[in-house]
Amino acid sequence: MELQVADVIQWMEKSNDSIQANKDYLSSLDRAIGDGDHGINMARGFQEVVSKLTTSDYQTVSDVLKDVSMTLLSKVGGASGPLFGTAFLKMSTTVKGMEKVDANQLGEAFQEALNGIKLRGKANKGDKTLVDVWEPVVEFFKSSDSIDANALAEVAKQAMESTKELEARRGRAAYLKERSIGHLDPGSVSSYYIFTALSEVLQKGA
Amino acid sequence: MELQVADVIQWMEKSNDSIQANKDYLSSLDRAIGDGDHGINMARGFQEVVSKLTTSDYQTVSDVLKDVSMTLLSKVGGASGPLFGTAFLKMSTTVKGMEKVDANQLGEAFQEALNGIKLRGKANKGDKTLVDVWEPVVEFFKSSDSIDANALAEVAKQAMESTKELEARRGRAAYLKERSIGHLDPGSVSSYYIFTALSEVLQKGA
Amino acid sequence: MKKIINDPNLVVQDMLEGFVYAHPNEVKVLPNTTVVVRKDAPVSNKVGLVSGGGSGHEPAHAGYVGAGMLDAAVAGEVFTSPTPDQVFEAIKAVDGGAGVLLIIKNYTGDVMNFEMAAELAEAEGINVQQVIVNDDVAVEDSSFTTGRRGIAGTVFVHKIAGAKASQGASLEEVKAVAEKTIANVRSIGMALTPCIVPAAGEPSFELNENEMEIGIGIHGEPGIERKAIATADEIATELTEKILDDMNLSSGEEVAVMINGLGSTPEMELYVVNKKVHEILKDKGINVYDTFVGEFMTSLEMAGCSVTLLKVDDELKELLDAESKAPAFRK
Amino acid sequence: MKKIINDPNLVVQDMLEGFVYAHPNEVKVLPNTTVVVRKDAPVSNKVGLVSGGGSGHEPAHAGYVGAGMLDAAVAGEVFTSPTPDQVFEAIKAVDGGAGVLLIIKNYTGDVMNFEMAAELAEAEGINVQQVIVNDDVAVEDSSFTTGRRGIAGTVFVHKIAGAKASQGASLEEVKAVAEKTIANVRSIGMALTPCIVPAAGEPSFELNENEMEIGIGIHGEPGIERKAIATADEIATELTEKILDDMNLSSGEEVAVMINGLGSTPEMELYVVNKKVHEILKDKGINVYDTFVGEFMTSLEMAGCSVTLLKVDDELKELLDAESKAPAFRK
Ligand SMILES: Nc1ncnc2c1ncn2[C@@H]1O[C@H](COP(=O)(O)OP(=O)(O)O)[C@@H](O)[C@H]1O
Ligand SMILES: Nc1ncnc2c1ncn2[C@@H]1O[C@H](COP(=O)(O)OP(=O)(O)O)[C@@H](O)[C@H]1O
Ligand SMILES: [Mg+2]
Ligand SMILES: [Mg+2]
Ligand SMILES: [Mg+2]
Ligand SMILES: [Mg+2]
Repeated sequence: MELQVADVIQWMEKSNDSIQANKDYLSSLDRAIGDGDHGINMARGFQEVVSKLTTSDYQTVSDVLKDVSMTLLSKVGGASGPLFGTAFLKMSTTVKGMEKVDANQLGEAFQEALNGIKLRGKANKGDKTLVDVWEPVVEFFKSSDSIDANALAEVAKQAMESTKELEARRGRAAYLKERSIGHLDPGSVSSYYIFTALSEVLQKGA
Repeated sequence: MELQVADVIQWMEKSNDSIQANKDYLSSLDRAIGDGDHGINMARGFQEVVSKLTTSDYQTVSDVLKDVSMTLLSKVGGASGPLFGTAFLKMSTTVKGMEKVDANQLGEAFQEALNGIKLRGKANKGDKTLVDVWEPVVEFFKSSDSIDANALAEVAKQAMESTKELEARRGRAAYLKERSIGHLDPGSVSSYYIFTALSEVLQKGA
Repeated sequence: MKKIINDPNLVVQDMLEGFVYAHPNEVKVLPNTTVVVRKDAPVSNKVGLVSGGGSGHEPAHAGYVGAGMLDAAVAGEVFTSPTPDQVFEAIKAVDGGAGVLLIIKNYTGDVMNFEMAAELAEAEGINVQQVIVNDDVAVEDSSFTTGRRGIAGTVFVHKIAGAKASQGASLEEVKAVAEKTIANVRSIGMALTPCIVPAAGEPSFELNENEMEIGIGIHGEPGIERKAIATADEIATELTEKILDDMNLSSGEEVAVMINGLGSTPEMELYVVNKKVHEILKDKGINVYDTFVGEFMTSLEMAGCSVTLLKVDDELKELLDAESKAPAFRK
Repeated sequence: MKKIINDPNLVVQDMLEGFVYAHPNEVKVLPNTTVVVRKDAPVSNKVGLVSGGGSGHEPAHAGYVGAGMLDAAVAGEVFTSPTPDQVFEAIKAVDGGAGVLLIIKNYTGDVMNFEMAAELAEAEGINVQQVIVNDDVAVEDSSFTTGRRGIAGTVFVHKIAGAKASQGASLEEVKAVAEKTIANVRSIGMALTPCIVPAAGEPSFELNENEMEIGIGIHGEPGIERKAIATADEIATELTEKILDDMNLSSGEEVAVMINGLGSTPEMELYVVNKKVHEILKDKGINVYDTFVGEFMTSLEMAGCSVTLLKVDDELKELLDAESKAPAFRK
């Protein structure tokens, strides 16, 4: 596999499509164990990301990722803004100057993104946060040199679904303690949309 | 007919019984075209009147009426407090020193009460206020020397019912203008209870 | 009915006790009354100012008791005018020898109860005058009826008369400036929801999810017109136009603006309304001297707001700016 | 959803414009931002104080901008932490050379966004320090989780740190007194109704007519315990006891009390709660130095209240009493 500038832009467009389509669903998940704004936040941010990307010219994947990061940082707010913003910033730095990235490089970028998320949010796997989706995805990338797009989507899906049974220890849901069990983590669901979008782009490219 | 101290006390007790029983009804009438407190106000006041009368000793009808007045003035509040308070104060002054009153004297007392109400509230007949009950009652007393208890109740009832079709020009209901038509005037209904109670006392005495 | 109360019949008493606990250096309650007075009342040779009315309009009226505003506020039962004996106690407590001015909102009950108290006070030789605030343009101004109501504009009357009295003005002077304020102040309100009197336990009226009521009073009475809910800009425009229609304000003149929340409208929304009101005034060349946004004269937990405009000249501006130590109106 | 707004997506912008219209001599909005700053910012050689958070908590945070309190407040979308770029603009605007203190409420989003802004500012050579307010005893204080939330007690931190900064104290001194305040302030809230985020249009949770929620946050999140609605005295007792359990206050010590309305609870009810809180404290021999009753840190139109106790010593008392010109906290 290989991702070029256009692919990354397409990835973000597809991510945005899912997020817009599921905006109310994401907010309703957040209403159950948070403050109900996750869909609003993500939809606002990704809409801006797509506007930005489709009206700019890019030579490198890293520049695309940098604009994604900056836009998310300045438009999303809440907990998810700095987390997704940091993730894409770290990815951008990891692939700095590259016009295209392969599976290994993308895997490394995801690893750095995950490190950034964990540093920023102080969450670990099992805390019922988007770390619970990003960490399995990073491990999946590490496990093989060639990435199967369907398998990626499946890994993200299972990881997302696994958050349902967890008790939250970070973020707003943590205030609910055991009452948080039985609900999906909203940030994990939006992360799942992002990885599903990636899988679709990879599938097409394959 | 003749009213003695005990009769007047009984009159107030019977008035109170009707008002307590119809407290919510009076408030609901006031909710429709006023601020919904008429039942609460009258119930609070007449409860106190009865407590006061049943724990005091009286030689004269005028002293009973004076305590009724003072209690209503200090316990009812709103528009009805000063109006009923003034009414009973004027009655007390009119029959000053008397141990019993006959139909004529009572009629004169009611006439003075009505004058007091009109002076205090600046309302005239037809303004959809308690004047619309007190004025017909006064006229009924003037019309004959011997009072028929049933006829008194009937006069008060018709007068009370006549307020339904009127447009309010005084009191809170006046803000509603033509929207006040079709609703009974709360103060007229409580006045009606007071005259019905009197009619019952007269009936027994007869 | 969801309320944080104890016995609904004791809510006024509980509130007043809690009020004095909160402001023990500024106010006291006269024993066995519902009268809140300045702690240092009577202030000798200062005109005493007494206002009040039913409870449920907090911070009105007790919140306006303090140096620079009222000397006493008389609290009635919820939405029920206080009785003459209570008002009389207030008058006696604040008379420092220069007479007492009663600031009455134009409701039949308030007017009658305060007038009877004034008669009692005069009988005891106290010099009492009164002014009647009737700022609500929703109601027709007619002597054949009860006339206009007094609503949030009353707070400006408290402030301005209070400042005048603090300067040592005579009863006639204080009354004159209060009447000037009344002549120059206009308000109108609107509501999205009714409110519930604790002792009644039922909403004062019903409004559908898509309805609002224009020209609402502050006692949960229905307004003068029910219509489909509109945007903040449309609401602000309607209220402001209704006031301006009645006011004869010309370009270049100055006003003070009050955007008053009726109880449960978030401050956020009041500021959204304030934006449009300012834009309208700017468009018309009317200058805003000062703006007050918040809850000043509420109607329990009613959702909605009122807009008040006070046309100011140099005298009113100076008195509006003067120091006030009242808990709910610090200047 | 019944609200007096225009486009729900523009409500924060509309509000901020309305806010500046109301307080044009005290504050301004930095162009193209949602940052409200003191009109005279930066004040040279004074430590700059920046706070903020999601909108919907009005008068927090913009209402606390003014001489004696905050230098800037950063407004996010409703209930959503503001972004780092906005906070960074605020920091730059208020840095008068003596450094900047960020007063952050302990929410993951607020902490992360403010921290990123601090990193940006430090990269530009601005000396930035931060304190994190976590007064809500409803939430367990644990480093394994997000920890306690910051709620109404934050206003005391604004006031006290603001007064210290006004005295010309250094960044370290201002930070130290802010941390002392945080160490001595505890709060807890309860709600009778949920609230509705304008852009969402749906209530954050459902409560039956006979239910209340204890330990509620200020973002419409459910609380820690749902139970049958109780009397004001019972509610006040439960909240106060929960705070005292966590505070180790002994007889003879002094506190400041804040009874904070969450949005649609009438002031009447807040004073009823205040009465009981004072009675409990009196019973325990704890002296009340000052009391604040009103809306300080709201949650849109949520019905409910929070109780805050701040243990005060001579230093905190002096700073609490110091002058403040912030529109929502005049002293
Ligand atoms: N400390 C954290 N580390 C990692 N992810 C977190 C953390 N806190 C919250 N999140 C993620 O953020 C999501 C909530 O985002 P959002 O609702 O947009 O922000 P907020 O919680 O500020 O309202 C959660 O579902 C969770 O996945
Ligand atoms: N000016 C007036 N003259 C005579 N009666 C009046 C006047 N104003 C009001 N009323 C009477 O008072 C009644 C309302 O009393 P109540 O509800 O107790 O007081 P309020 O109107 O102050 O709430 C009305 O139904 C009417 O009969
Ligand atoms: Mg959220
Ligand atoms: Mg009434
Ligand atoms: Mg009434
Ligand atoms: Mg949020």
